[in-house]
Amino acid sequence: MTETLTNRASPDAATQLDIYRRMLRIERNDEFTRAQIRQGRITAPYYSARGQEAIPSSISVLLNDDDKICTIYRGIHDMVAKDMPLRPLWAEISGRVDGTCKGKGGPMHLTHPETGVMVTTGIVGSSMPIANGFGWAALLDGSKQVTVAYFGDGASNIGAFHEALNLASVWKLPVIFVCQNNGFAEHTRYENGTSVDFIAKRAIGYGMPGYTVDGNDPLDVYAHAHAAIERARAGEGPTLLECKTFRFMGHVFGDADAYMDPAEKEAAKEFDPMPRFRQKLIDDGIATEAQLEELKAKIEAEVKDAIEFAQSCEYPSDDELRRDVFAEEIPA
Amino acid sequence: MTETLTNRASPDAATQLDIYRRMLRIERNDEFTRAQIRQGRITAPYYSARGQEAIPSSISVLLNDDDKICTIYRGIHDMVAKDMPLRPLWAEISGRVDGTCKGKGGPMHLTHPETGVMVTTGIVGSSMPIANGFGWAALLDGSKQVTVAYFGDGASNIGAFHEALNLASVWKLPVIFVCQNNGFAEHTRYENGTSVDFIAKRAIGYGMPGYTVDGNDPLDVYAHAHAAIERARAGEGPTLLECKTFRFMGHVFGDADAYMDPAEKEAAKEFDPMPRFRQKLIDDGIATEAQLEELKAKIEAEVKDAIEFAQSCEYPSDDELRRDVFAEEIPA
Amino acid sequence: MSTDTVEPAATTEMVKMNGMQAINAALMEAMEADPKVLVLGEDVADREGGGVIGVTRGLSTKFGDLRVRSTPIAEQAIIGAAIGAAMGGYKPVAEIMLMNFTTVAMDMIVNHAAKLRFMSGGQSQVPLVIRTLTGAGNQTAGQHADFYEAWFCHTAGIKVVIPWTPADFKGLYLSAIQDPDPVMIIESGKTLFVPMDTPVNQGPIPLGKAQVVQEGSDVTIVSYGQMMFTVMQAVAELAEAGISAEVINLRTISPWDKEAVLASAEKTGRLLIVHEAGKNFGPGAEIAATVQEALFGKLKAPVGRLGAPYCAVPFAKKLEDAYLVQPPAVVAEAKKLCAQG
Amino acid sequence: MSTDTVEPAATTEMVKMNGMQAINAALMEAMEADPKVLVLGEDVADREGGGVIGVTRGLSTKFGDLRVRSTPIAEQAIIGAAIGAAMGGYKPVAEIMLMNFTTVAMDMIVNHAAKLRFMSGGQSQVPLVIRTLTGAGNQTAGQHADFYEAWFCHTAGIKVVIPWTPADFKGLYLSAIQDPDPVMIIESGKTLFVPMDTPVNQGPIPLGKAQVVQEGSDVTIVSYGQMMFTVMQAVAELAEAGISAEVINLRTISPWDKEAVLASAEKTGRLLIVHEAGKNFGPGAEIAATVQEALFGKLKAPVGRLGAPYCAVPFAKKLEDAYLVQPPAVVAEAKKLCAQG
Ligand SMILES: Cc1ncc(C[n+]2csc(CCOP(=O)(O)OP(=O)(O)O)c2C)c(N)n1
Ligand SMILES: Cc1ncc(C[n+]2csc(CCOP(=O)(O)OP(=O)(O)O)c2C)c(N)n1
Ligand SMILES: [Mg+2]
Ligand SMILES: [Mg+2]
Repeated sequence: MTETLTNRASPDAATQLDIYRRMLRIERNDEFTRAQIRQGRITAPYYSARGQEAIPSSISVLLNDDDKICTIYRGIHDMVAKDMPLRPLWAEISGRVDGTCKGKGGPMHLTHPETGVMVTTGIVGSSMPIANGFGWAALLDGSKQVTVAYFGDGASNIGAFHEALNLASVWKLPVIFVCQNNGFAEHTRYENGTSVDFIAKRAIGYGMPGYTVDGNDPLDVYAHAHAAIERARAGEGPTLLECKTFRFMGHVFGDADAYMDPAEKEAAKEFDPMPRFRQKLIDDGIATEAQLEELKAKIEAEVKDAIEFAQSCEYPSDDELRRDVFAEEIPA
Repeated sequence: MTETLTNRASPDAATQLDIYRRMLRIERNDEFTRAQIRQGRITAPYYSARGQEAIPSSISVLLNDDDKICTIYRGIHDMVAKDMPLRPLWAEISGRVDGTCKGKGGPMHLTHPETGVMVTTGIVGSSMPIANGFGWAALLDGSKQVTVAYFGDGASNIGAFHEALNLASVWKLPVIFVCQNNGFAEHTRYENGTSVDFIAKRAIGYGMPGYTVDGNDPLDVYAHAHAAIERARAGEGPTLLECKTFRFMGHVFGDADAYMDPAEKEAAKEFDPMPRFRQKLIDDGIATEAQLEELKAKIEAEVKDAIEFAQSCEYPSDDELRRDVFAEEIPA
Repeated sequence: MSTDTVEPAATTEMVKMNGMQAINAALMEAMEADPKVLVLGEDVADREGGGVIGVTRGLSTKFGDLRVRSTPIAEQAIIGAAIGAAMGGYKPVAEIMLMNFTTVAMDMIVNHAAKLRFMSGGQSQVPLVIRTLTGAGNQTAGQHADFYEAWFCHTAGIKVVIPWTPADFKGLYLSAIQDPDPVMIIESGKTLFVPMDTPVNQGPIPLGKAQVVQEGSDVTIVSYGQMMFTVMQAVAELAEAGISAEVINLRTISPWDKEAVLASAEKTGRLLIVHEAGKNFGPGAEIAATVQEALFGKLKAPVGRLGAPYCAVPFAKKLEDAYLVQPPAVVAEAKKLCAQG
Repeated sequence: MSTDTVEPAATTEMVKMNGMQAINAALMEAMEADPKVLVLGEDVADREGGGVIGVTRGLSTKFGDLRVRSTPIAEQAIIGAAIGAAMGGYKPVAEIMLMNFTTVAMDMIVNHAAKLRFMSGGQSQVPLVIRTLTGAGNQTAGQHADFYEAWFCHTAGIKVVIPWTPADFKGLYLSAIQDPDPVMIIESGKTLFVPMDTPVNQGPIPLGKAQVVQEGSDVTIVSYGQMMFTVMQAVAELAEAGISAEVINLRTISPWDKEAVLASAEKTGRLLIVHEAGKNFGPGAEIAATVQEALFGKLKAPVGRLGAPYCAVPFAKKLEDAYLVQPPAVVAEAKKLCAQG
């Protein structure tokens, strides 16, 4: 296997609860999104991250608002974990002018700089080279900011991954490369596209630490993210975290998973981080059932409010096609 | 360091002599090329491989005519080692219509399919993805052909390297990836562009064998190339060979090496494969001084003949701009 | 709907199929007839569902996993492998899932596939087909819907084909696969999904030849791909307004059928080019520039062009609709031209 | 040689310098004035000689290795880092050593740098300059000399600049670095090496504005980059033949100065566009298409275009000379136009 972490940080009770809050916010938001699409209330390509909630949640509790993330089409969970407000998010995926991108970007290109959501890309692998630039800017600023680049297992086979990790290592950039390894790249199983048993092993080729992490276990993700973020803030350079997980809803909304053995999905359910972590919090006395129900209700209210808000917003005017191409508006 | 080979094949006396013959043919050809450029007799960008002779020579003795190579701008040594005839080579770099590419390709794009010289690219990293295609064709043909992809140390940092090695491993292609690590990428020292101490370590990330080899020692190159070629012919897949060497003439003809400590070049001379291997052959009784002088004379005659031939050839007619764009000539 | 004046239909027996089915049929036929034909790309094999939308379904089952290979997500590796295999005697059909992803394979396409024959003085040939899909209309936004055919038309050594009907797909694929040079076939949005009457035994359709879909006398409209649907709608409206449009389905964008376009423009005296790609420095510019020169003094109106505005493809449906050339814009532009001369 | 009618020279004191020196001076000045300006690319720092031909020499010594960074050979990583730094508040000047190598960074340039402002609804800005060099004339053959400006002109969201004189370089660089949007500056062959009189204190030259280099009455010739040398030679010959050419140095290819070109073409009644890029689907097509429309019926001759033939750049000197547009071709085309109308 890959490297083993020696000094494991553990989240305290409050932090665990905060992790769970973020996970639940992701999970509830995802549920409502799929429902809205199913009901035809929003029309948008949607890449559910159901099953991957623990990863960005356990990382984001370690990040400040001005720490940055660069994510991908399957990235709304990363944004929600970073506490991006839901109103501009929903307005955006509803194609409204009050969306965070005025309805121009949509779900695959959401950004929200105030909470550090800098880039969402639809091109496999492209979150990583850009994350390096934020890392370089942090060095120039003399800040302690870190940048997290999220990407999938399939993305670890594309050129941009390689170029970005090599540069980050040579330049000792404060970037954490987080591979959310859900075992599939669209319809292709991990081993049919990837030549190494653990993606984290590729870190050896870049002279950086690489860890294979249980992405369904918030404590394991937290411990490794903690080490990586500390290292980055200390100016020691990047880390590659491979977080193993599963995507329960197929590649894209509407995907029937025909390429997947149904037994495999069944088996994965046992490791679904949502019920497991909930139970753990209760078992460890960190929260009561009632408290968690209350949290859920609060989150659902937030999501519903965001949906209603979005529906109350205007559509962008056609003039928007001439705006934001350049700083200066393109003449009609 | 990187992996160690257990079963080391050794070249017999005749093979060692053949390796030296190829090395000397490269070295003499290079000397004459630089002289011709210096004298203004040919005008062409020229990337001397002086110092790297042992690598392709020790590999090529293990290859058949129908085994293929894909090489780079610094690749004439690879072609000469593959026994590409010198007349069409010189006619090409002299811009004549009898050149192997009718004068259209020049030194950076020489090809000669009869001897397996399939692609010469001027784009760093691009020899590798194309080599895979020849490997795939060999599998489809059911032949035992192998393809060697040559590239530099700097090229191991570009995306194409990564994509090609991963695909070759997943597809178990009969391709040998040979990195001629001369310590520099243009003016950049190895360690300032590359994040790992040995490029061969990157093979770990592709689940393939990777060896760091003394590229100035024909026997070491031979042993590792032998293992890699056997493996490829047996259908077991690709190998990454990192052959450490030095380029004595700078990046491109005219390069003054200002970025290099002169002491470094001086020190490298001790490992110059040309005098060392010559002495070894004599010391081991494989050849006499006189025999080697005779070989040299024969090779020089061949080079001179090629130069004269080239100078006797016609320049291409302007119509050539309309030919070979497509199979069908472009109408005037 | 169509009076094909370029080549006779291969048969009169018709069947309803869509573009996806036509491509699948062409690949099946080509692979069966020629063992050198290969298919590669992300998810193309049946283990992966025969393509994300199923275009290559059944091929790997029929022809084996060595001839039909799913790949890692690595477009440089995909095109590189296709180039090598093509030079090694095969005829690979390589899929780049969406046209925006050609951006990561541009070196392989432009510096290698398109140039190797020339740079080698004819020693190498690269009989490669690159399939790719694109087109706005599904709210996939800025990085999944661009038409970049102009880039490849500007690149010497690669042919560029954009089919419209299922018959186009079948016939142009058959020709492209047997062409000795690289051909990029751009599958344009809904052309894959709209069922149309198609000759059962549709044979090869020659590359480089346009199809006169409908003859007319007032204005020539040249288009291709899914924009042909838009144009056909507009033309019906124009007919009601008493304007007779000659419609040309260009099929091959490079090398384009100058003869057919010039003949028609000279006849009608007016030309309008409609494409989904950006108007600015777009493919229509070359056609307009060529026609204004060849027919100087013979046109009744300047050559008109319609294409996408100068911005990325927007997400919001409302903006996407505004971004795309719609039938009323074609009607208005055609009327404007017809008001002149 | 030049009567600049667009902007007054910043000073009358002149100095002989070449393009490389002018770029170096611009970078020095910009980095001194604005601590946010950065430089990155292969071999750009002084440890590596300040660039393979020395354009960035002295910068890292003066401004430190954190602001001026040599990179691995990894163009996606170079442009990616530049994009991130630009979004992070900096103004990076990223070098892609030669234009053919932009092919490996197209995703970063096209899908990201050019689109992030739009896709983010204006939240992001990417004030990035991409420097790249190209041009035939040194027998670097098929993969080292292409002009692909047409690709980037067709891509919404990035400006494209091709300077001619050292003054152009200085002034256009100063503007590009302070521009809030991505700008690609293409350094064209010998424009880097030919010393020319240059105002000592050359200030910014606005992007998007052409320069009328010489007024004339018979024909307008629009060009840019090293082709301007070719055009100036041709124009001298034309003058001897009694033909008065108005010469426009376009400077910015996208967005190009329509006003200046239309005004001149309307005045002379004839327009010839000369560029080194391929003629087919090349940048001249857009200019020709626009002008034929705007000046329909007002031109004395069709808009002429000269560009490279449809093939890769050949190696042999003889073929390279035949490949490039030479002064006699410009003279002949201009005369042909002037014989009309
Ligand atoms: C360069 C590029 N090639 C292909 C695609 C099409 N595509 C979109 S998502 C995807 C699979 C990515 O898999 P992975 O990286 O594992 O991420 P996941 O979707 O599983 O989160 C592919 C091939 C793309 N977006 N970009
Ligand atoms: C994609 C690309 N980027 C940059 C260059 C410019 N370039 C030519 S050779 C070279 C250095 C390559 O170094 P290395 O791979 O070590 O090979 P070597 O020249 O030492 O044999 C560079 C940067 C190029 N040809 N292609
Ligand atoms: Mg995945
Ligand atoms: Mg090297």
